[in-house]
Amino acid sequence: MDVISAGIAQAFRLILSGDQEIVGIIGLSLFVSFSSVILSTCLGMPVGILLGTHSFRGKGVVLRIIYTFMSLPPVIAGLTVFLILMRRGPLGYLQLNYTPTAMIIAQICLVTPIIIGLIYNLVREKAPVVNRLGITLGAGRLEIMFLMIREMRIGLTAAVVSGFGRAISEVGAVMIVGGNIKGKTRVMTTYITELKSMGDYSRAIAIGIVLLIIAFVINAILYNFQEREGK
Amino acid sequence: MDVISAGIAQAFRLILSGDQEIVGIIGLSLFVSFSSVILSTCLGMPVGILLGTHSFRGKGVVLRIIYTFMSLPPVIAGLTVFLILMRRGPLGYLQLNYTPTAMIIAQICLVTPIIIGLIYNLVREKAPVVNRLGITLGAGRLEIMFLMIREMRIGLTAAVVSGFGRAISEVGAVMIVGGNIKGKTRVMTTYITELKSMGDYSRAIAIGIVLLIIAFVINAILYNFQEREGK
Amino acid sequence: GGGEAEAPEAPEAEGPSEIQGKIILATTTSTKDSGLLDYILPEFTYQTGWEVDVISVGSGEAMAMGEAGEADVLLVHSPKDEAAFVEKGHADADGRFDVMYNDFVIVGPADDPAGVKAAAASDAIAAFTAIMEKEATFISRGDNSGTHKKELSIWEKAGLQPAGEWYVEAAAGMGDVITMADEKMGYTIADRATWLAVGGNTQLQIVSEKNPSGILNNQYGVICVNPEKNELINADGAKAFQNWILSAETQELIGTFGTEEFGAPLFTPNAAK
Amino acid sequence: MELEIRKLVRDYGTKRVLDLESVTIEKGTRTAIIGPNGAGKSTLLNIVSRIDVATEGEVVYESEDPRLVTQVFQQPYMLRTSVERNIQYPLRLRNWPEEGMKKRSNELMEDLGLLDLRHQKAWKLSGGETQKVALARALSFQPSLLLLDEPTANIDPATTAEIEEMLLKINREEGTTILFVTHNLAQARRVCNRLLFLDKGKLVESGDCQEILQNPKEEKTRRFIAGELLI
Amino acid sequence: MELEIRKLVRDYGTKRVLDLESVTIEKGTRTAIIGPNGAGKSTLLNIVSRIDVATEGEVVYESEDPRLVTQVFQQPYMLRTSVERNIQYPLRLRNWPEEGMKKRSNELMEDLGLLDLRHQKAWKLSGGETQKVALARALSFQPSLLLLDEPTANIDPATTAEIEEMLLKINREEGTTILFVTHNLAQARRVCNRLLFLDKGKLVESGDCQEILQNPKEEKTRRFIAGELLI
Ligand SMILES: Nc1ncnc2c1ncn2[C@@H]1O[C@H](COP(=O)(O)OP(=O)(O)OP(=O)(O)O)[C@@H](O)[C@H]1O
Ligand SMILES: Nc1ncnc2c1ncn2[C@@H]1O[C@H](COP(=O)(O)OP(=O)(O)OP(=O)(O)O)[C@@H](O)[C@H]1O
Ligand SMILES: [Mg+2]
Ligand SMILES: [Mg+2]
Repeated sequence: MDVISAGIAQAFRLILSGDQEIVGIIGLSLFVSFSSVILSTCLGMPVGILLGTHSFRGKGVVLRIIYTFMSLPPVIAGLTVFLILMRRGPLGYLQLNYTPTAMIIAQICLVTPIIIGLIYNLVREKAPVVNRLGITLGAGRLEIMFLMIREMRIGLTAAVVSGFGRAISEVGAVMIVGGNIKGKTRVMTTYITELKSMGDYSRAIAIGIVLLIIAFVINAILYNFQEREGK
Repeated sequence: MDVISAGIAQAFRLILSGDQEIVGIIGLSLFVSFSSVILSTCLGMPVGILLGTHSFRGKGVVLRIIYTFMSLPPVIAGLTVFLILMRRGPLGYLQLNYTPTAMIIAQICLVTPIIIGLIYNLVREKAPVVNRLGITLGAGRLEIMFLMIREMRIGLTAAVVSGFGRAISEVGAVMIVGGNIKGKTRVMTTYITELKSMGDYSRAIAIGIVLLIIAFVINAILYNFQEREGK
Repeated sequence: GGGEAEAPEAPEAEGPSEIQGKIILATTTSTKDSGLLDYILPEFTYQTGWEVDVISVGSGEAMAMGEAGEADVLLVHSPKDEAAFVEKGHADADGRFDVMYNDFVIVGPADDPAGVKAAAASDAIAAFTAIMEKEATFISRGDNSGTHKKELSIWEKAGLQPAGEWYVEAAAGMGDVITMADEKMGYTIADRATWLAVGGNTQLQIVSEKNPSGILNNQYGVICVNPEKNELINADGAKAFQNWILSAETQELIGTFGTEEFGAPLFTPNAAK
Repeated sequence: MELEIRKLVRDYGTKRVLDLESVTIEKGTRTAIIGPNGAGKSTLLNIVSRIDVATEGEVVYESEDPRLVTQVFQQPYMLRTSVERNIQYPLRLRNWPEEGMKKRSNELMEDLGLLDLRHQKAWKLSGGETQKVALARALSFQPSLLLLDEPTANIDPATTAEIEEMLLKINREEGTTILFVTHNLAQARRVCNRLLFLDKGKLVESGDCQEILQNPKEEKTRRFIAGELLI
Repeated sequence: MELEIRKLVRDYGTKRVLDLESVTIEKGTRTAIIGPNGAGKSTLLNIVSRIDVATEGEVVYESEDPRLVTQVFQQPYMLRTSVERNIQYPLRLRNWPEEGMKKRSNELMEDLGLLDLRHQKAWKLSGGETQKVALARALSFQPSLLLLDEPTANIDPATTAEIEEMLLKINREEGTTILFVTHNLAQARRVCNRLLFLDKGKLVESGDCQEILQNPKEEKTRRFIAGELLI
C-alpha cells in the first residue's frame, strides 16, 4: 500500500516537473492512440452503420467474426503485424517495424473490430427509424449516413471512447511492433511494463495514474460535449 | 508469412492432438475469464441500469470516472491487485497471489467498468420508456430491473461479450498476479507471451488462433441465442 | 568465435559525427533494464553517427530475430545457443566475440530454510542440491532465457532432475520471478544486475554467489547477423557497433558502469584482445 | 374521492407546462381531459400515474396501493414478446396462476379482436393494433383508476365504438374511475360525465361534461368547442 | 397519372399483409385510404414511399425523381435538434440558401401555430405538437406526392380544421397529389375526392370518395361505414 500511495504522490510530482522525457512519452502515447482511434473510426463507423442498417446474405457470419475479433489478444495483433512488416515479410521494404506507424497499424487491428461491434449494436435499433425518415425527406445514402452519425452522436462518442480506452491502455501490440525504444517508440504502457520489470513499482503506478488522469481529462471533454448536445 | 501459415497449421494440429497441457491452459483461461465476466456482470449490470435510469447529484462525475476506468491499463490493474494481495500487503493473509482467484479479481477490475459503461450507454435511451411502462403496470424496483434486462437482452449480451473479449485477450493483469506458473496459473495469453519471448512465433500464433476459435464458438452460441430471440 | 580483433578506428574527438542511419540491436532485458546501454550507447552514436534501436527481448527471441534477419547485431548471454547460431551460419564471417560478463546469484528467503548460506555460500551445485533435498520452494524462469538455460545447466551438472510441488516453473521476466520468490518465500537464480535493481524491495538475500569454478558467470557475446539474410540488414553499422563495443575505450567504459549507484561495477569487460 | 390534485405545478427548465388549481376526481367518475395540443394533458396524466413528479403540489390518492393505478400511453411501448404475453405481463407480476392468466387474456383478446394476433411479435403490430394491445394489458388486472391518453386515436370506427362500450361497461360493473384524454369531443360526450378543460397548463373549466360541452362558461372553452364545428 | 400500383404483394414471413390488384392514382387527386386496423394501409404507404419493398409487383411513378415523394408517419421521428431545424432539414438537403430556409420554415410554423416552439427540443414535444412538426417538415420542400398516415389523429379540433384547410390549399395551388390514411370518415369526406377501401390486405373497393361513402357497393365497406354510425 505504501507503494500505491508513493505512486500517487510521485504521479503528481511527475506531472508538475514537466520532465522532458515523460512529456515525450505521453505525447507519443496520445499521438499513437489518437491516430489509431481516428483511423479505426473512419473505417469502423461506416461499416458499423451499414451493418446496422442493411441486411445481406452472410451477415450473421460477418458479425460473428467481428465479435470474435473483439477478443483478439494484443500480443497476437502485434505479432501478426510484426510478421507482415518484418524485413522478410511481404511489406518489409517499407521498413515500418519499430516505428510509431507500425504501432498505429497494430492498434487499428485491435480497435476497429471494437468500434464496429459497439456501433453496430448501438445503431441496430434506432437506425431503421432514422433511415426511413432520411429516405422520405430525400436524403441520399451518404446524407443518411451523416444523419445517423448526428442523431446517435452520444452513443457513437461512447463507442469511440471505448476504442480509445482500449488503445491507450494496451501494451502487448505496441511493445512488439514498437519495441519500446527510448525516445522513439516508448509510450506510457510500454514504459510502465519496463518500470515494473525493473521493480520500480511506485514509478510504474505513477505513470499509470498519469495515464488515467489523461484519460479522465479526455473523457471529461467528450462528456461535456455530450452534455451540451444531449438531454 | 510462412510463420503465420505455419501457425495456422499448427493451431489445428494442437486442437486435434488434445495435448493435456494445452487443454489445461485453455480450461483455465475459460474458467478465469468466465468467472470474472460473470462476477463483473453481476456487479456492473445493475449499476449500469441504475445509472441509465436514475438521476442524482454527481452522476456526471461518476460517469466520467467509469469511462476513465475503461482505459485502465491491465498492467496497472494487475500491479495494484498484486500490491494489495502481496504477503506484506493489507490482504496478504489470504495468500491469494499466484492463484486463479487473484487473476479473477484483477480481471474484474478491468471488465466491470467496461460493462457498466457499455450498459449505461445502451440503457440510457430506451430505459425511460421501459421504466414508465413497468411503473404503470405495477412492477417493483427489482421487477423493473428484470424487465430492462429482458427487453434489452440483445444489447446487454453484446456488452457482456465485449467484456469477455477483454478478459480472455488480456495478458498484463493475469501475468502479474498469476505469474504464468506452469500447470497452475498459465493461461492462453500468458502462454502466448512466453512463446513469443522464446522466439517461437508460430506456436504463439497457433495458440492465438485457438483463442480466437474459442471466442468465435462462444460468440456463435450467444449470437444464435440472440437470433432466436431477436428480430 | 573467431579471435580477430581489429583496432577500432578512433574517431576524431572534435565533434559528433553526422547521423548516417540506424542499426537494430536485439539484446536481453538485463543489459537494458540495468541501464548499461543507456550509459554507453550515446557515446557510440556520437562517435560513429549510427543510431541504435535497442529491442530488449529474451535471449531466445533475440536469436530468433537474428535468425530471421530482423536485427543487425545481437548482444546476448546464452553461449551454447550462440555457438549453435554461429555454426548454422546465421552470423557474419567474423562470428561471435566475448564482450563482458557479470554473474548469477542464488537468492533465497531471509531465514534460508534450506540452510544454503551456511552449507554452500559459494557452491552453486551444492546449493541446488540442498534446496532439492529440503524441497524448499524454487522458482524457475522456465522460459528458455539465458538465465533459465544457466539454471538447467547447474541442475544437469548436479545430476538432478527437479520436479514436484516445490519446483515452480513460472515463465516470466527476471524481475517478476524475483518478486515471486519473495512472495512465495522461495529460492531462485538471478543475474546480478537485475538482482541489484529489484532485490532491494524484497526480503530476499543472496545465499550463494561467486562460485570459484566460474559456473555462475554470465558471459555476454556480440554477434553481427549474416548480412546475406536480406538486403535491409545494416552490415556496416553492425560491424561498427561490434568493433566499438570491443574497443579498449568502450571496454573501459563498461567497467565503470554501476560504481556510482551500487559501489561496484555491474559488468566485467573481457573482450578478447 | 378517488384522488385529489393539489395545486400542481410542473416546470421543464424555465418552461411552466402545468399550473393547476386543486381538483378532486370522485370515485367511479369518467372524466374527459380536453384542450389544445401542448396544454399539459399528458403531463397531468403522467404525474397522476407517478411516472413524472410535480415541481410543486401533490396528488393525494384514496388508496395507498400504487398498483391500482394504470395508464395507456399515447405511443404505447410493446414488450419484446408476443401479444398474449404482453397482455399477461401485469398478471405475471401479480403472481396469477397460469390458468387464470390464460382465461383473462383470452377474454380481453376476444373483446378487442386480437385473438388472431395472439402469437405475433407485439412490437411489429400496426398502429391501431398496438393501441389495442396496450389497452388490453392495462385492463387485465382490473385497476381501480385507469388513465387513458387518446386511446382510440389510431383505431378504426367500429373498434372505437367497441372500446367505448367496454370502458362504459368496466366503469359500470367494476366502478373503475376513468381519466380520459381525447381530442374527439363527440367521444367525450359519449363516454364521460365529468370534464376538465386545460389550456397552456391552466385549468380553464371543470364540471359536468355534457353541460360544459353545451354551455361552456369560459370564452376559451367556447372557442375550442367551436373549433370542432369547423371540421 | 401520378403513380400506378401494379399487383402489389407484401409478405412478412408467412403472413400476407398486402395483396392488392392494380390501381392508378391520378395526378392532383386527394385519395383517402380507409380500412380496419391491420388492413395494410401503412404498409401500402411505406411501399409507395420506397421505405419498404414489395414481395411481388411494383409501383410505377410518373416522375423519376424519388425526392418528390414524402411521407408523414403515424409515429413521427423527430431529429435531435430544434423544431425549426427539423423543419429546415429537407431544405438543407436541397442546399437552399439560409435566407430561403428561414422564410419557408417561418411560413409553415406560422400556419401550424408552432412559432412559439421554434427553439424547443423537437423530441420533447407533446404528441400533437410532434405531428404538426412532422407535417411542416414534409411540406417544406413542396413535394409532388404527399403520403399522410393519420396525420391529425393526435391533433386538437381547431388545428385539425386548419390542417385540412392547408392540405386542400396546397392541392389546389400546387397540384400536390395526396394519399391520406385516416380512420375519420368525416375527414375523408371533407378532404378527399378519391377513396381506396382496404381490408385484410385486399383492395375491397375504390372510386369516388363521396359516392362510396354514401353508397358503398361492397358489403364489407357498407359494414365499415355503418361502424362509424355506432359512435
Ligand atoms: N421533457 C420535456 N421537456 C420539455 N418540454 C416538454 C417535455 N415534455 C413535454 N413538454 C412540453 O410541455 C407541454 C405540455 O406537454 P403535454 O405532452 O402534456 O401536452 P398535451 O396536452 O398532452 O398535448 P397533445 O395533445 O399534443 O398530446 C408541451 O408544450 C411540450 O412541448
Ligand atoms: N414488420 C412486420 N412484421 C410482421 N408483421 C407486420 C410487420 N409490420 C406490419 N405487420 C402486420 O401487417 C399488418 C398490416 O400492418 P399495417 O401497419 O399496414 O396496418 P394498418 O392498416 O396501417 O393498420 P392501423 O390502422 O392499425 O395502423 C398488421 O396486421 C401488422 O401486424
Ligand atoms: Mg399528449
Ligand atoms: Mg397504420
